[in-house]
Parts: sequence; C-alpha cells; structure tokens
Amino acid sequence: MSQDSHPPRIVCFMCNWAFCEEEMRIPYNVDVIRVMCIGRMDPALVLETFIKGFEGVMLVGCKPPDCHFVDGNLHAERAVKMLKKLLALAGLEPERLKLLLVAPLEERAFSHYAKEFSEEIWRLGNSPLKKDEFIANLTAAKEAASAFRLRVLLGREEELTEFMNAYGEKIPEEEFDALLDDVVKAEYIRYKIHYLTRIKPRSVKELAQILGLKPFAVLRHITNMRRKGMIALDRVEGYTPLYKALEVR
Amino acid sequence: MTEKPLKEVRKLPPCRAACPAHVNVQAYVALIQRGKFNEAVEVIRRDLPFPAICGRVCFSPCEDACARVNLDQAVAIRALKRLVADIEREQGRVVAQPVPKKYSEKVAIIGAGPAGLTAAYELAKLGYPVTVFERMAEPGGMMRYCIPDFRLEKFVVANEIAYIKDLGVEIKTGVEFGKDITIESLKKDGYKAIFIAIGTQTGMKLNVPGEDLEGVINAVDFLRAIALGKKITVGERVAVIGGGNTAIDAARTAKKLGAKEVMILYRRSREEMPALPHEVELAEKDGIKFYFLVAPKQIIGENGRVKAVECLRMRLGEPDESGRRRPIPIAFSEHQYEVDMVIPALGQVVEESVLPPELLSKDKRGPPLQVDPLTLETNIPGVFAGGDVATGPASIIEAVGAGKRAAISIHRYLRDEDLRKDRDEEKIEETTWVKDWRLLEKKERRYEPPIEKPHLSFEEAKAYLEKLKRQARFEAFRCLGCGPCAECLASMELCEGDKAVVDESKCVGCNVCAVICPVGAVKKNEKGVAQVNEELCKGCGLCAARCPERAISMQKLSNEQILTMILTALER
Amino acid sequence: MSETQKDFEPKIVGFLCNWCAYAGADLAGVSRIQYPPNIRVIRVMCSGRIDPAFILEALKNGADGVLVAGCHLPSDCHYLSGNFKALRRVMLLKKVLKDFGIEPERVRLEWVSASEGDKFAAVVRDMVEQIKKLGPNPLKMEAKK
Amino acid sequence: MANGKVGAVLVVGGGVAGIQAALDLADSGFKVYMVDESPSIGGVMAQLDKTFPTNDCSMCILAPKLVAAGRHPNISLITNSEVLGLSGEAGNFEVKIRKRSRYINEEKCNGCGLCAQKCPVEAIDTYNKGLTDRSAVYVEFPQAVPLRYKIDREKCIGCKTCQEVCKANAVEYDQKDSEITLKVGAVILAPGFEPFDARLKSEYGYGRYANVVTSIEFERILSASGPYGGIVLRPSDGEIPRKIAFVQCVGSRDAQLGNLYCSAACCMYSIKEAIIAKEHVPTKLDCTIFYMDIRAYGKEFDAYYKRAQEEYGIRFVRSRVASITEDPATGNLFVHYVGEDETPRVEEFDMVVLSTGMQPPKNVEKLAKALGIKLNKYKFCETGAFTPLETSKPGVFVCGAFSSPKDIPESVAQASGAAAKAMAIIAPERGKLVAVKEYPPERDVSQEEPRIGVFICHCGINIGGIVRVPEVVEYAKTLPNVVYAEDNLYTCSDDTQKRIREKIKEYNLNRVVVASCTPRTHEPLFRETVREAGLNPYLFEMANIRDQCSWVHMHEPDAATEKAKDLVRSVVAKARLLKPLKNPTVNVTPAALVIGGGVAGMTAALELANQGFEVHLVEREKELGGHLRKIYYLLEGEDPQDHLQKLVKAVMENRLIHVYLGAEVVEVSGFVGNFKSKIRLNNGEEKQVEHGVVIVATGAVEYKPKEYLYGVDPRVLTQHELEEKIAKGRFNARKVVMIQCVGARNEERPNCARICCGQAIKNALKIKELDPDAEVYILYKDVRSYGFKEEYYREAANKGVIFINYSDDRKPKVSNEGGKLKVSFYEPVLKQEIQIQPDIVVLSAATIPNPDNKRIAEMLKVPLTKDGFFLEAHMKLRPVDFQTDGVFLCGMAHSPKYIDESIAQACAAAARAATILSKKVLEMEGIVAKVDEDLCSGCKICESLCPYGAIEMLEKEGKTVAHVIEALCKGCGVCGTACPTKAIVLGHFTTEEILAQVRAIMREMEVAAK
Repeated sequence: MSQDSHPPRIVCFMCNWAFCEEEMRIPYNVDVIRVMCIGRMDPALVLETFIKGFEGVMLVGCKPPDCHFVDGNLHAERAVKMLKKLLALAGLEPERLKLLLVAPLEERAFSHYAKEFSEEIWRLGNSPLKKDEFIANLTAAKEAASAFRLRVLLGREEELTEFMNAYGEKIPEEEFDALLDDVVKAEYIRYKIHYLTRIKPRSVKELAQILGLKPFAVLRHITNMRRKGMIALDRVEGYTPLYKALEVR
Repeated sequence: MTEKPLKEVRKLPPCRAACPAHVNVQAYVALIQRGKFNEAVEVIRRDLPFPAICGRVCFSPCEDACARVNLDQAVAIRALKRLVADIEREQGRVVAQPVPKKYSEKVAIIGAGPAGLTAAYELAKLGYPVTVFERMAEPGGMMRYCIPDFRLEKFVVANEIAYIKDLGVEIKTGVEFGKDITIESLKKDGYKAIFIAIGTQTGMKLNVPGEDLEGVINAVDFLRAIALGKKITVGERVAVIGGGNTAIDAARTAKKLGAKEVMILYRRSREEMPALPHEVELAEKDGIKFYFLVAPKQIIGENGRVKAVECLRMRLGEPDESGRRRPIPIAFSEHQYEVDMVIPALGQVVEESVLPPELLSKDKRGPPLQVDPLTLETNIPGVFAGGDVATGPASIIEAVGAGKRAAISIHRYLRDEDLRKDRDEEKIEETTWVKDWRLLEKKERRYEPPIEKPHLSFEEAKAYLEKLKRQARFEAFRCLGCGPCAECLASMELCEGDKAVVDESKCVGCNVCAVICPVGAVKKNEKGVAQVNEELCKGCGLCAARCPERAISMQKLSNEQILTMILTALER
Repeated sequence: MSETQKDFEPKIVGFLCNWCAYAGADLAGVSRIQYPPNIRVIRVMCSGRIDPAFILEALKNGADGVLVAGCHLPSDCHYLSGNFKALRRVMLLKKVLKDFGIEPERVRLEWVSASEGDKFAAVVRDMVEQIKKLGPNPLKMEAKK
Repeated sequence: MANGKVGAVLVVGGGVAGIQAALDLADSGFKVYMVDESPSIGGVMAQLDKTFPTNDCSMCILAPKLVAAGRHPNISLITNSEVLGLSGEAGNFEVKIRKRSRYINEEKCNGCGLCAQKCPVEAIDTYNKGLTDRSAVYVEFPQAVPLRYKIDREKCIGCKTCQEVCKANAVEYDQKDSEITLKVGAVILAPGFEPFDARLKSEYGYGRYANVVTSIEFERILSASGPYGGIVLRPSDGEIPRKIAFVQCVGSRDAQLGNLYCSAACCMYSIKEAIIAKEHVPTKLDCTIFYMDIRAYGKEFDAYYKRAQEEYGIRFVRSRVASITEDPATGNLFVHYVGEDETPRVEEFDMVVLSTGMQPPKNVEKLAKALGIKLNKYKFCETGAFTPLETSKPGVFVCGAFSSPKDIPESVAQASGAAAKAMAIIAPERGKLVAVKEYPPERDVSQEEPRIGVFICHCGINIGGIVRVPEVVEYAKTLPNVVYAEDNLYTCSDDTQKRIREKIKEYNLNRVVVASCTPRTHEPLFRETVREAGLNPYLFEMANIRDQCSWVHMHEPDAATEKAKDLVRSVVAKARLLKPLKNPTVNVTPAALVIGGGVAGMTAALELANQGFEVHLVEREKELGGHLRKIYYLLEGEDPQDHLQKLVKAVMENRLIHVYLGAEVVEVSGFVGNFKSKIRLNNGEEKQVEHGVVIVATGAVEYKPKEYLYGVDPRVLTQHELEEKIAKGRFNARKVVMIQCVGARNEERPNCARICCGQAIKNALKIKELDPDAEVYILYKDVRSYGFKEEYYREAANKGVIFINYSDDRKPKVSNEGGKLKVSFYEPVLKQEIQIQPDIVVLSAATIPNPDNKRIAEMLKVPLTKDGFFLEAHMKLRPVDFQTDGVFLCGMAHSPKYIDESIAQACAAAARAATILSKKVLEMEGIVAKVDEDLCSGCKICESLCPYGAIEMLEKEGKTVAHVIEALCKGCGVCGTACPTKAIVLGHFTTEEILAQVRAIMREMEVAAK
C-alpha cells in the first residue's frame, strides 16, 4: 500500500436509495458497489475488504429517517462503531472506514464526498503494520467479527437499549457499550491467539509479548479458549507449555 | 424484467389493491424517487391510458388506502401522476407505435368515454382491430363534455386520446348507437364482439313543480353546452342543487361566466358530500356559498322565468343502502331563495331508449342493464357492457377498470377460453409490511400541485420545473414501499426481488433475525428454525448481515457475490 | 508408508471397564476433546471380565487394533483386583499373538481413571497413528487373497 | 402419623455429609428433603481433585453418590434454597424454606447445555475459584446433580438468546422466588464450612500477588476438569512452577485473628496437593511445606506423610511464615520465615499455596437463628463430648464441618450417625411416607422371537447437530429383528418415556435399545421405564452416541454417523441375545450382633434398640465399658465415669439388648441378612444366635512399652497409669517428664496413635491444676492436638508446661544412674544436650490393635490393615462399612480415636446397619454369575479368584461343584473369564453377547438370530 505511487484504492458500498441521480461521476480510484441497504454489510465482509487490499472503505446509506428499510442505517451505524474498535485493536487507523449517511437527493454530488474521503486516506499514508502482521491482525479481527457472541450482542443492541430486555428493563447505552467493548477486545485477542497458534504452537509468554498484554491476561484467555474447544495443549518444552489452535466448528 | 402478471402477485400494496385499475403505484413512485419520470409514465400507461386526466380529476381511492395514513398523511399519488404525465407531455412526448394486428376478429366499442377507450386501448395492445363509435363530435365522453376546463383542460384529453389513436384504434365520431348502428348492423359488418360503453348522458330530473320554467337547465346539459362552445347567458343569482363533483363544476363554471352570486343547495351535510373535499375548498375560495340540509320543494316562476326556489329544511335519519344517512324533511320549514337560474345536478341516468330492449334488466330498482359484474357479459353472446351504463354514475377510474375487465372478457370470448377462470378480483390481498409504527418518523407532505398556473418567463419556468421535480422526488421518498419488491426497474440487476434463504442445519434458533427484520418476514417455525416468508421478504439483507451463525444468505446478492464484485473491482 | 497406508483408516475395538476407563471416555466427551473416530467401544463391568477370546474374535473379524482399558493399579479397581487379572491375561496373550503372525503392538492395555479424559483421547490418537504405521490386520489381508 | 410423628427428615446442606445422611435415611425407609444453597449438590468435595490418603479422584468417588441421591425416589432435592424458620418440636417440625428463582423451569430443563454454549455474557466462574469464566447461564460442573441450569441474574443482560435456543423451552425470565413449608420429624444440619478468606492475612499478599493461591484454588488448578486441564501453571504467566511453597495454618491456630482452633485437615491436604502436583507436572518440581505441627493423625496418614518425604522428596520446614513479598518482574515470591535455628530466612518460590483453614458457613448466624440452635464461641455448632451429633435443640442434629473442622471420613461417619439419631426419633413412622412403586406383572418373553425397538436421541443438537440421526434410524430399521425405530428430541424426557411404554405395547416389543448418552447416568432411568412397561429391566441396552461419538467427532459428521450406525448395530446384536434376569432377594433377620461392649459397642447397640431392632451384645470381659473404664476425666471437663454408668444402665435395662458378658463369638456363618453365630458363654456353653448384621466394636489396647526402662523402673509409667494414680489421689511427683510417640511412628508401627497427645496435655493440665509450680516437660515429635483441642495445647504452654521437640535420630534417653532417674535429650533451640532428673517419667504409649482382631477377621472373612486394625470398605466415603455386605465397624477397632469420634462412628454403624435391618427383603443387583453344574469340573479356580468370597464349593451327587452366593456376588465377571470350561456365566455380559457385539462391530452385514 505504497503512498506515493498511486491514489489510494477505495471501495464504496452504496445503498440502493443513496445518490440515485442519473449520472454519478465516480473518481478513478474509487469503486462503487451497490447493495440493497447499507445495514446489509456483514462486519466480517467489511474487514475482508481491507484484507483483500482496499485502503479505504466507505459505506453510504440514507440519513435517518429516510431509510427505505426503517432502521437499516442505524444497524449500520452500530456495526461501524464496533468495526472501528476492531480496526483500532488490529492496529489500523479507524478513519480508514467511514459511514456516510446522506439525505435522499443529497445536494452535493457523490464525487465530492469520494474525493474528500480519498484525500483523508491519502493523508493517512501507508498503514504502520508490516504485511504479515497486517494479515494476522485483520484475519483475527474478521474472525472476531464472526464470533457468535459478538454478533448476538450487535444484533440485539437496538432491542435491548431502545426497547426492553427479558426482564422488562432498558439497558443504559453506556453499560451496553462497555459490555460490547469487553466482548470485542476479548474475542479479538482470542482469535489473534488462535491465528498465532495455528501454524506454530506458542507459549503464554511468547503470546503476551506479541500481543503486548500481561501474561496472566493471556492465560485467562487461554483458559476460556480451552473451555470453548478453540485451543489445546500441544506439548511442554522445559517448564513452558505450548498451545496449538484447534479447528473451530 | 417484465412485470409479473397480476394473478401471480396476489399480495399487493394497499394503494395498488385499492385502485380499480390496479395501477402499479409503488413502481412509478420508486421511479420518481430516482428522477426517472419518463419510465414512471411508461409504468402507469401499462395499466391506465389516461395518466394526465386521472392525475387531475381521479377521486384517488389509492390515497385513502395508503398505509402512511396511519403515520401522518398519504403520499400525494395523484399529484405525482399528474406531474410526470405533464412533464412527459411537455418535454418528451412519447408517440405510441401502432401495434401489429395479431388477430383478425374485429371489435366494436360503442361510446368513446373512459370505459370504451380503455377497452379499445387494451384490445389494441393485444393486437385486435378495434373501432370506437362515438355519438358526439369528439371522443372523450364525460371527460370532454362534463368536466369543466379549469379542472381538466381539453388539450390534455385530446392528447391522451391521440396516444390511443396512435396505437391503431379507429374512432368514428357522429355515429349514434340505436340509430346509425345497431347490434345487428355491427354483426353484419363483421364485428365479432361489441362493447357498449355509452355512459349516462341525461341528467336526473328534480321532479318538483316549476322544473320546466325557463332558467332551469340540467348541469350535464349546461356543461356540455359550454364544452361545445355554445353561448349561455348566466343569471345574476344562480342556485345549483346537488353535492357531487358535477354540482361543484357547474357552480364554479357559472361563477366564472359572470354570475354575481352562486349558491349550492344540498340536502345532506358537508361530510356526506360525494365531491372531492379539495374541489369543495376551491369552490369556497371562488366565493360560492353552501347551504346544507335543504331540498327544493318547488320552483316559483314569474311569467315563465325562474324567480325563486322554495326549499324545506332536512334532518338526517338512518343510513340507506348506499351507506349515507337518509334526509327526512322537517314539516313547515319552507323558505325561499331569490334566484334567476336553477341548475339541478343530481347525477345522470342511462338513456334507455337507445338500448335494445333485450339488454334491459327486468327489475327497475337496480341498474338498467343486465350485466355479469365480473365478466361484463350481457344476455346477448358477444355483447358486453360496462362503465356508467352498467353501474350507474361512477368515477373515471372505475370506468377504466371496467374497460380493462371488458377487454379481458372479449379477448377470452374471442379465443373461447373460460371467462371466469381465476379472475376473482377479491382475492387480491392488501399488505403493508410495517411491523412497528413507532420506528417510523413523521414527514409532512413535500409536494402540492400549484393551484394557479404561475405566469413565468421561460427561464423562470425551467427553474420552477426543476423545483417541482425535486419536491416530487422528496415526496416520492415518503412512500413506505409496502408491497413486496415493486419491480421498480430502478436497478435492474440488483433488486430483482432478492430473497433471504436459511440454512436449517446451521440455524440454532436464536431469533436475532426476527428482531432485526424491518418487515417481520423471517420468523421461527414450530421446528424452532428460522423460516423466511417469501412474499413479505423485501431482500434488504439485514438478517443475513446480522445472523450470529451466518446461517442466512441472500439468493442473488450473497456475501460471496459481493466478494467477487470486490475482487473484480480490485483487478480493474 | 505405502500409498494405501495414507488413506488406510484402521478399525479399533475398545473394551472399557465401566467404572474408570468408560467414565474417562465419557469425560473426554463432556469436555469436547476431539479424537479420531476409528475406535468402537464395548462396555464391560470390569477389565477382569475381558476374555482373551474376545480380543482374538475381534482380530479374527478384521479389527486392526484392540484396546483394553481398566482402572489404575494398585487400588482403583471397583472390584478390588479385576485390573490385576486383566494385566496377566493381556500380557500372556501378547506373547501368543506373535505365533499367530500378528504384531503384539496391535493389542494395547491402558489404565485410564474416570477423570483422565485427556489421557483417553491421547491414547486413541496415539494408537491410531501406531496402527496406521503397522498397516491393516494381516489376517484380513489373507482372507482377501 | 399415629403419635403425631412425621416419617420425614430435613437435611440442610448437600455436601458429602448431607448426601450420606440422606442416602442412609432414604435407604432405611424415610422421606428426605435435602436443601442446598447452591444450584447443585456436592459441596466443597466436588471441587477437590484428589483425596488423601488413597489419591482417589474426588469426583469419581463422589459422582455415584450424587447420582444416587439425585435419582432416589425417597429424596427430594430442593436446591438453590435456604431455610427461613423452624417451628414445632422433635418428631413434628414445620420448616419454612425459600426456594430462590433459577429463572429456568426445573421440570423442563434436561441439562443439554446449549444455552450455556450460546450465551454471549461471560462471568467469573466461582466454582473454579475465579481462575476462569463461565456463561451467565451455567451449571457448576459437568457432572452436577440435578443437571439443571441456572441464570446468574446479576450478570445476565436479558438478551433472550438462551430462551430462544432452548429446545425444551425451559427458560422463564419471570420466575419468582417461592416459599414452601415442609412437615418433618427431624432435622440434620450439614451446611459444611466456608474456607478462610486469605485476604485477611494481608502479609501473605493473597489477592495482590497473582501466584499466591489458596488450597482450594490449587485443587482446581490440579484438577483435570479444571481451568488449566490438570497441568500446574502459575496464574501470573502460565509457566510450570519449579518450586512451590505450602504455608500451613493460614487462618487457624491464630490468636491474632481469634481463630485459636486447628482446622484438622489442612496438613493432610497440603501434603496430598504437593504429591499430586509432582505427579501432574512433566518437569522437576520441588515442594516445601512450612508447618508448625504436621497433624497426620488419621488412619494411614503418617504412612502417607512418610511416603511424601521419602518417595516424593517433599521438604518439610518447621516454621511459621512471617510474610511473603513478590518480585514484580518475574512474579516469583519471597517467603520470609524463621528457620529451625531461630535465624530469619528468605527463600524464593515460583508459587505459594496458602492452606486456608475452615470457618463456619457464611450466613451461620441467620441459620442458627432460623433453627434456634446455639453456636460456640467460634460460631461453629455447639455439641457435647458425649453428644457430638446433637445440637442445643432436641430433634435437630448436626454433622460434618459445621460442628467442628474435620476431614471427610469423620464427616461421613457423623452423617450416618446423625441419620441414626434422626431414625431413632421417628422409627415408628418408617416406610409411611415412602413412595412404594407397583409394577405391572413381568411378561414372559422366553418363547418369543426377539422383537427389538430402537430409540435414537437427538439430545437437542448435541447429537442431531453432528450425527445424521434420521439416517441412523433408517439404518436401524434394516437390522434383523428390529421391528420399530424412531428418533426423539430428548429420549430421557418424561414424555418420551411415556412414548417408549406405548411403543412397547403397540409393537409388542420384547427388547429395547436406546442410542443416546452414557449408560452410567441414564441406564437406571430407562430400565425403570422398561420395567414399568411390563418387561424385565435387563432386556434393555444402550449405545453411547453422544459422549463417545458426536461430542468427540464434531468436525467429522460423516465418520460420526457411520460410527453411530456401528454402535447401534453392535448393541442390537447384544440385545438380540439378552435374557431376563431376576434380582435375587434375601430375607433379613431384624437382629444385630455387636462384638465388643466398650463405649462404641454399647452406643451402637442402644441406637439399634432405639429403632426397635433386637441386639446381641457380646463382651469378653466380665463387665461392660472396655477402654472407657480407665478414663477418669476429660479435657473438655465432662465426667466420663458418670457417662459410663448411665450407658451401662441403659444397655442392661433395655429389653431388646441381650448382653453376654465374659463371652466370645467363636463362629459366624451365612451372609448379609441371615448370619448364624455361635457364642461361647461365660459358663462354657455355646449359644446359637441368628442376626442380619454384624457390628465389630472390639476396641483397642494400650501398648506396653519396652523402651525407656518401662517395666524396669517403677517410676516410669504410661499415661493411663498416671491418670489412674491422679484419679486415686496417689500422685505426688513435683517434676514430670513426658515422652510422646512411644510405640508409634516407628518402623514397626508407622502410623500415629492419634489420642496420646490429647492424653498428655490432659494429664499435664491436671498436674498443673493440682500443683501450679510442678515442672512438666513434654518431649514431642509433633503435637497433634487437632480441632478444638488446640486450645488446651495453648493453655498448657501458657501454664508453664515446657514442650521440647525431638527427632527420630536424636531420641531422648532414660537412665537410672545410682537410683536417680535421668532423662537426657538434645534441645534444638539451645543446640545442646540437656539432662533432667524428674520424679517420674510418663510414656505416651500408643494405642495398638486388639490382639483378638486376627481371629475375628478370619472368622468374619474381613481384611486387616498393615497395622492390624480392621480395613474398612473405603477410607473416605465408607468408613464404617466392610467390603463384605452386612458387616460394620466402629470405635477403636477401626483405629485409635477420641470418645466423641467413637460415639459418632457407633451411631454411624447403627445407621448403616439399619439400612439393611429396616428391609424385610433385600433386593440385590440382578447382574450376578451363575454356575452350569454339568460343565463345572470343581477345579476351585473361581473360588480363589472371587474378591468377595461369593463362591463356595458344594457337594452335589458326589461331585464338587462351585455355587455362587447371589447376595454377595457383585457381578464383576472375573470368575466367568477364568473358568476353563466356561461353566460360569455372568448375567447381561455373557460371552455370547460380547462376541456377538464384537462380530457386529466388525462385519457390515449382520446375520439374523436363529
């Protein structure tokens, strides 16, 4: 992703009802992919887009209250908020992902926003991560975004924070965010550990050093991963147990 | 992508289900959202030959049924239809290509009113040689002769009829049914099917003493005379009797022709007035006074001319079979109105004299003609009848509906197929998918058709038109898109009615999809596994994106499909 | 390893004592510890009940390996001394097997306690690897010829 | 309820003690309500990895008891509940209980575990002591009983995922707490203990340093089902520790905290944890235990302690650890302690385990107030020296750690004892409230062709998610003799049981096969259903296609489906050959023979008599009392002689107890339920008695020392002789030296005699009481005053008794130099030899087994330990049973013990005996061996092999043939395998059946049965 050689490769997923003028001038380095609703973008798929090589991803949807599918845009908003956390964890600038909600029949043309966004990405320059580290982190982020428990929380966020939960109470927004934060962090770290231990069995110390965490936190994650059948002891070298990833169903 | 025939799409959005002609409202509104005005007209024309006319005068049952009424205000469907039709007429008029004759059987249509012309339009499209016989000098029937210019300009009517002519329909004017032609003469001339759509021309009598004094002219004759350009002198003070659209038209025409004071006497109250509320307001704005719960007892004349009208006060009793409450006169409540002209506007009746006796129905109370409500067959094989002549005075759009049904019957009759097979209209279900009204936000109407035509310079007009177009598109966005995929042809390849599919082996039944789906199309079945209701699913894909087990995928636009699009984009 | 060996899936019959080995196999299940599906278990009340005739019957019918598993010596056996008897019988049988032309390693005796789910899975994994190296049961090969 | 009594008992607390009491009561015909605070029963023992001294896996010996209690028709588990109040009096109580809401319907939930797998919220796993997390909906451990899930209301965010995925729709978010009132005749308290919160000893850094853990946390670390999978890891960095320190007496023997008592079991479980840690680590690990006294006082404990030192090289440092600090960089810990030679030392360790003591349960005051019972100053339950099982309120009994800190065998013994006490109160109500089940007559299927029904389970998605169950059902239909096959969502649910019964009638099935989970937990349930449908319960077999198939081959659905088919085919092949088996029954003579009339024998006899059973009490001496006659005063101050008189009077006056003094049992024949014994009376005649059970209470004798000039110099006495002197006022010495561990803890007798330390301290305090400035020296190896006796040790030290430690290699020497008695010994603190000239030397002689044990053991065919005491069935969980059914053991015959412990064991033996005597007919397990007499060559191989002596040789028409005593046969099948002519056949596991299984597994196509 060299900065100077060419303008950054940007993909823009656009909802069917956004920018529906006749001719939409699209800048050279931007690709537009139409989807029925911007809420349709599976978080894991957005991360896959980064993995495949795009340097910037913009999701374009309708500004509330004009979403044709009632709250598709709000779901997208929540997903992007979570994705930015994942990107940050993965060492990628969260600004590389942008959610643009425009009123139908937006005054300004799409090309204006596209140029503005590609300048932002261009200013960011190359991502600090080396190639293999980039792949590792993004793959872990993608798999975390596919974890059952993260997706259940994301899916039910609106219902639990806006309407009510099983006990008839409304969960305060900040409380839910804090919970989601923990879950995102935990799942990311666990899938990063899973990724790291797929090829080569590794020890807690080694993982802690790579992840920049305290060893006891890593050990705690490993106990939980064992409980969920994600990792198992491979062998013991000297006084250090080495763990190997298990294929998750 | 051709539009799905009606019988396949049993579940229609409320607007389309309510419209007698089943105009695909959702489709053309969606096109308007995209600014594709011409395609919008093309969609309308598929079901309705008179977009501009109906855009002006239709009583819009679709707006009453619009789901948005539960939220704030119905979508301005009629106004949008009018705008797109006018734009198409002004800017890029589409000249229809004559349809090659596929069949040889000649069809005769009697009466060039909305019913007759629609039947001709539909049969022409099917490839039949059609000839329309019209008594008057010009085709259009009620549209041309009964509705005043300020509501429906003549050139608009002419323009729309021209489109039908271009399709290859032959219109013979000045031919009177019963006199110049009869059923036997037509049959002899080789017409295999005949459709009688002569409408109801004669106005209903008041049946009060003094009715035939000078200065009393029935509203239908009054309006027809003006439409024919005859000079009619209008009295100083005019009283119009009746509450329908014709009464309002007559009153406003009288005002426009110089009458100082025009009043409308109506025997029921304002709510029961059949006229369009919007028209009533315009009449009030013209200064016309309304007197409710009054009915004429007799017309008092002075040496042969009208001097005053004596009326009785009314009170409303139990509703009659039409559902409106029956007015009952209050004894000794006579009072007089000094007028020099009285225009009765009580509705029209069929000129039975014109019709052959064997067609007339035996019992007098019901409609005059003996007609099968579904197939419009009369008791003479090959002879069909529809529109006002069969149902009594009704709206233009209902006549168009009748015309369409007649065309189908004639087509099946000529191809001797069973006329009744799966044609039951009632089975069309009205669906609005909205699951939770609290989620939706109120948006007030963004577009109202201009009352008065603005006088603008050319540039100003251009800018004004652009403004109207933007407003129309914003208004179009208020449409909730109730029905399943509206085939709005917006982006052909994308939303050809994508549907969600559940992989039952992966689904654990966590029900997140049911919570997410804006239309409530996916639910857990008794086996505890998610199941998609094909008819409700609008293909938005939210459930697929959120499914925790990634068990739901979209048939057309699946994640893999998007991924390939990403990869191809990268190779570019 | 010959070409067939790669896709050769050995079939192993396991005789497990109900109180310790079978309970250990159950614990491997409860903790979702995955191991190869080549083993088919027959439950007996005590490893002392496993008759050398059973092991021979299995080998005669084409089993590529037989696992006999009981309670840890010296004092785990629910019936006090059943495991000692199993030890004696299996050791004796292994000597005899050589004369039948069957590699003694095909029959394996293991002690697994009710809490050693990991160990049971490891034994199965290791045994499948070992039998894969040994190749199919020679009796079966002859029967085929 | 003739006399207003209720034949039911409330057991408060579901730990090992509560369960034992409940099982004994239920097996003796009483209704039991067991209330437990946590969602499942099992208590602290369920958290342990292994138990000392046998190193058995704790869960393996506890799980069968959990399942038994869970499924027992007379026991109702009321979990997740607490006792609110008690009213009424003994025999007729009314108890108010609050059942806290689980938010899950207990009837519907069948523990499939899907909700926990899918719950998005993680919470601290308190069962694993916070070392890992669990879902917000959880069961404490996989083998939990009842296996019902619970929602942790604080943690749950109410996202409804569990309710949605639950196939049995058992989740009820609106479930409220409910209150129930029960009518019971007696109450047994067994709420267990609360481990001491190590945070209160802040100087040890628990809670601040990651690698400082408590002993129970270490148990979870050791456990194979624990968070680290059984490998010992340091919580700070997951490395395997090289050096672990165990710090004893954390929160016990601590004046500063007010916990003056000793928690009795910590020394032993630390030694065990050290041993198991070494076994659970593939690398070199050295363990050091910092202790004040190693209190290995129990049976075989010292042998275990010795093996720990010699075989496992565990280092023992006698010193109290001052404080622990941490090196933040490495996470290692520095233990600051005072060495043997009083010099302060620091040593680095990778990990420190704090042996936390036992404290009363958390809400003990609330419980005590609710039940109206008195607590002692440490808030344990107040009990008397002679009434260890009774609380201050009549009809309310106590057992386990709630009365005083104790180890598992003592808890279990007290539990059975408390059961006996409860039974005594409501004996007339026996059997009244018990559910008696009628079964339809058993259909004779011998002439019928096998008609097999196969029921294959989905278990929600546990099986169905991986194995293609419908495919297996179709396959089952193709198997010969299978006339019906279907799949069910949950085969173990009640509605499916009803379905199975219907299908048996509808298709006239005479064999049933269920393919679902493990037979170990579900076989009794299905056998019951098959029996209720009129079929013999043994015409049923299970295939385990969950725990040993779908759960372990989750990534290979095809292989798993094939394997499931093979397993079903194999089990059907066996089912085809199954024969009906009858459960042998034995009628029971409702009388008991008690050998030995000491305090244990008498108490056991009285307890049984109170329950209305006839007792034959045989005492060799001329008078009753045994060892108790030589005890004149007690540490706790109560008068033993007065208790002895009362006891003897009660026994002699009880018309149900036949006492034979100066008599000896010479021969015992028969088996459980119908023993016949010969008693040689005082006058030489022999009397034949019939009885159902035998209770051995032959006690023990004091060791007559050979060393330290005993028997040579009259001034050298034993503790008993000293006590007699003091009691008779003939004591006047001013300077006394006592020497501990005489005749114990040596090569010949490695184990500790448990009561000598207590005796020494008792006598020392008595001497000081008589003459405050008398000089008393006690030379000891370890002062083992465990439990509340620790207080008296401290009192003696305060009163000037001088305790001097000696070690085996530097034993004290007693000499008589010119008429002067001299004792010389090495003083470890002053590091020099010291000499004293005492007036008398008192030797704490060990208590050794009754020499008569050998004869009695052979007579009853019961084993002895290496030391010569009787060997019980299971050291931990069956302390008063023998391996042979119907023979029980209590008192010092089991091993030396204090009087209250003997009394507790005596009551326990009575309760255990009552479980047999309370039945007219004893039904045994149906799977037994049978001899085909034509094939039997009489070679006696089987008789020698049978560990239970269940085979006897009989003469039949001039031919000796083997014969199986069905009542004693446990069904292990060892005899059948060894029999050269295959004459012995074990029911349900016949050779043909197993061979058929083997062939079925191997061969694709199956041959129909002839």
